[in-house]
Amino acid sequence: MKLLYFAWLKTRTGVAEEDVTPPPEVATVAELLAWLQTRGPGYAEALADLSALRVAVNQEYAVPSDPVGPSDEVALFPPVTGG
Amino acid sequence: MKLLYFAWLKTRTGVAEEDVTPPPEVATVAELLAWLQTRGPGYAEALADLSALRVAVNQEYAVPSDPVGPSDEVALFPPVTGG
Amino acid sequence: MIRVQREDFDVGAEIAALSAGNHAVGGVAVFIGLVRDMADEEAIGAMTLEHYPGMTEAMLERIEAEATDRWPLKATLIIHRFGRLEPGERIVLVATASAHRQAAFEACEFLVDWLKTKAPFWKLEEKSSGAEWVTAKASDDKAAARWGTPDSAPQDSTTDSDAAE
Amino acid sequence: MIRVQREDFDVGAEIAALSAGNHAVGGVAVFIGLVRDMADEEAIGAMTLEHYPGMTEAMLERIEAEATDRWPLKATLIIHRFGRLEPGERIVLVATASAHRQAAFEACEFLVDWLKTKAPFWKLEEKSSGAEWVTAKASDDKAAARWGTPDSAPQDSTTDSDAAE
Repeated sequence: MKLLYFAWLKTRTGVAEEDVTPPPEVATVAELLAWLQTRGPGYAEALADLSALRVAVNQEYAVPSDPVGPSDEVALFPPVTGG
Repeated sequence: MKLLYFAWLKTRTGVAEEDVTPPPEVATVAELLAWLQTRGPGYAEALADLSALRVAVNQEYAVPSDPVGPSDEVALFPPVTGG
Repeated sequence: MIRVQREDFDVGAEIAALSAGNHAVGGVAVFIGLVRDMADEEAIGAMTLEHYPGMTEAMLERIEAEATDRWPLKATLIIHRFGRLEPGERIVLVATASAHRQAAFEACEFLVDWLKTKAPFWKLEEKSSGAEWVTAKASDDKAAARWGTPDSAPQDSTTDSDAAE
Repeated sequence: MIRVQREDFDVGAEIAALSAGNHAVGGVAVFIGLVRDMADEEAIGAMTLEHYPGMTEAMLERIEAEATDRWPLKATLIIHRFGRLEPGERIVLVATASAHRQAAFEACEFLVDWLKTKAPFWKLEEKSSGAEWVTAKASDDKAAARWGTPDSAPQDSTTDSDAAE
């Protein structure tokens, strides 16, 4: 699974992009985020407040119950501030 | 008194601009319009429907009861259609 | 700033000048009115815009001052052309600059609505059936009315049709 | 049409191209967003716009398609820049062309509102206190909400402040 981090998610995790293989029981966005929080202090801090987080799966906004799988591109970022 | 006519008011009266000396009892916009209607068939036709007419006195929109005098510039035109 | 002129204008340069050197401007809203080739389902060859020199400038300045009173604007611009114009040609440019987009958008719409109902311009359209003065539209009066009453005596609602703009 | 690019754009040429050859266009509404030199009463030296290549273009195209569904538009254009920008520089251009001004204005405001809440851009501001990511504004969510729900899952209202735009 390909993960992308933007804005302060990138700063706090220290990662812009990575390929990960979550355990097989990770099947939804919510489960993926819970697993990511366990990957170290940078991740725990970056993912501490899930309400400040937006997730896109394959470049579409996703909700916690949406499925994720090994071939997906999952992006994590704060609420957008363009325009 | 200087009179100006615009758009179809000009076409129907056949006049763009003229200097007139209305009788002394003409003291308001309404009285001026009533007097103008008597000045010939072109005027009678152009001024037949006063609801389709706008009047400006000294370049300010005016209402029928507004005063007019010999030194005023009075313009007659249809509702505006710019923009 | 307001300008009434026969010649065309440079949209990019005018918009750039509006916020040039003023870095408090966060948003510029612009409206550009163009001559259409159709009116009430009849083809238009061209149109001639007549206006009332002197009163036109005075009214545009008053409209601009009213917008500046109502919204926190950094700059405004109205350019309105007169004379003969063909389909596709620019008629009017209205632009407003503000720190925030909402003020810029609202003021721009306000200016266009008031300009259409208060500035002394008249359009003569060239149709195959002959030249015809455009009649004022009830929809324009309605659009202007949503902004409330001006302090100056306004044009009001005795208009003919609710057809196209 | 949508474009996501680092370089600046030519406002006059872009607006002219929007209605070029289409004489059914009677009005063009435009919004230009600029970098301000202040945010929350602190001076801004510059800002850097980050975005999500691929998703940005997809979202802008979807937003544009939604506007075209909702209003009778002849043409639309969104250009959004990324990278480092200084105060006074252009960030975004949104333009809509229609036969009538109301559709053009409404669609333009809609596009800006949706773009601000759905397109994946993030602003990093350079302040004297250090670089700071801009937080999303409740006022932007509110502005976007007035247009109703999109068919795609939207970003929603968990935002931090209702400060300046």
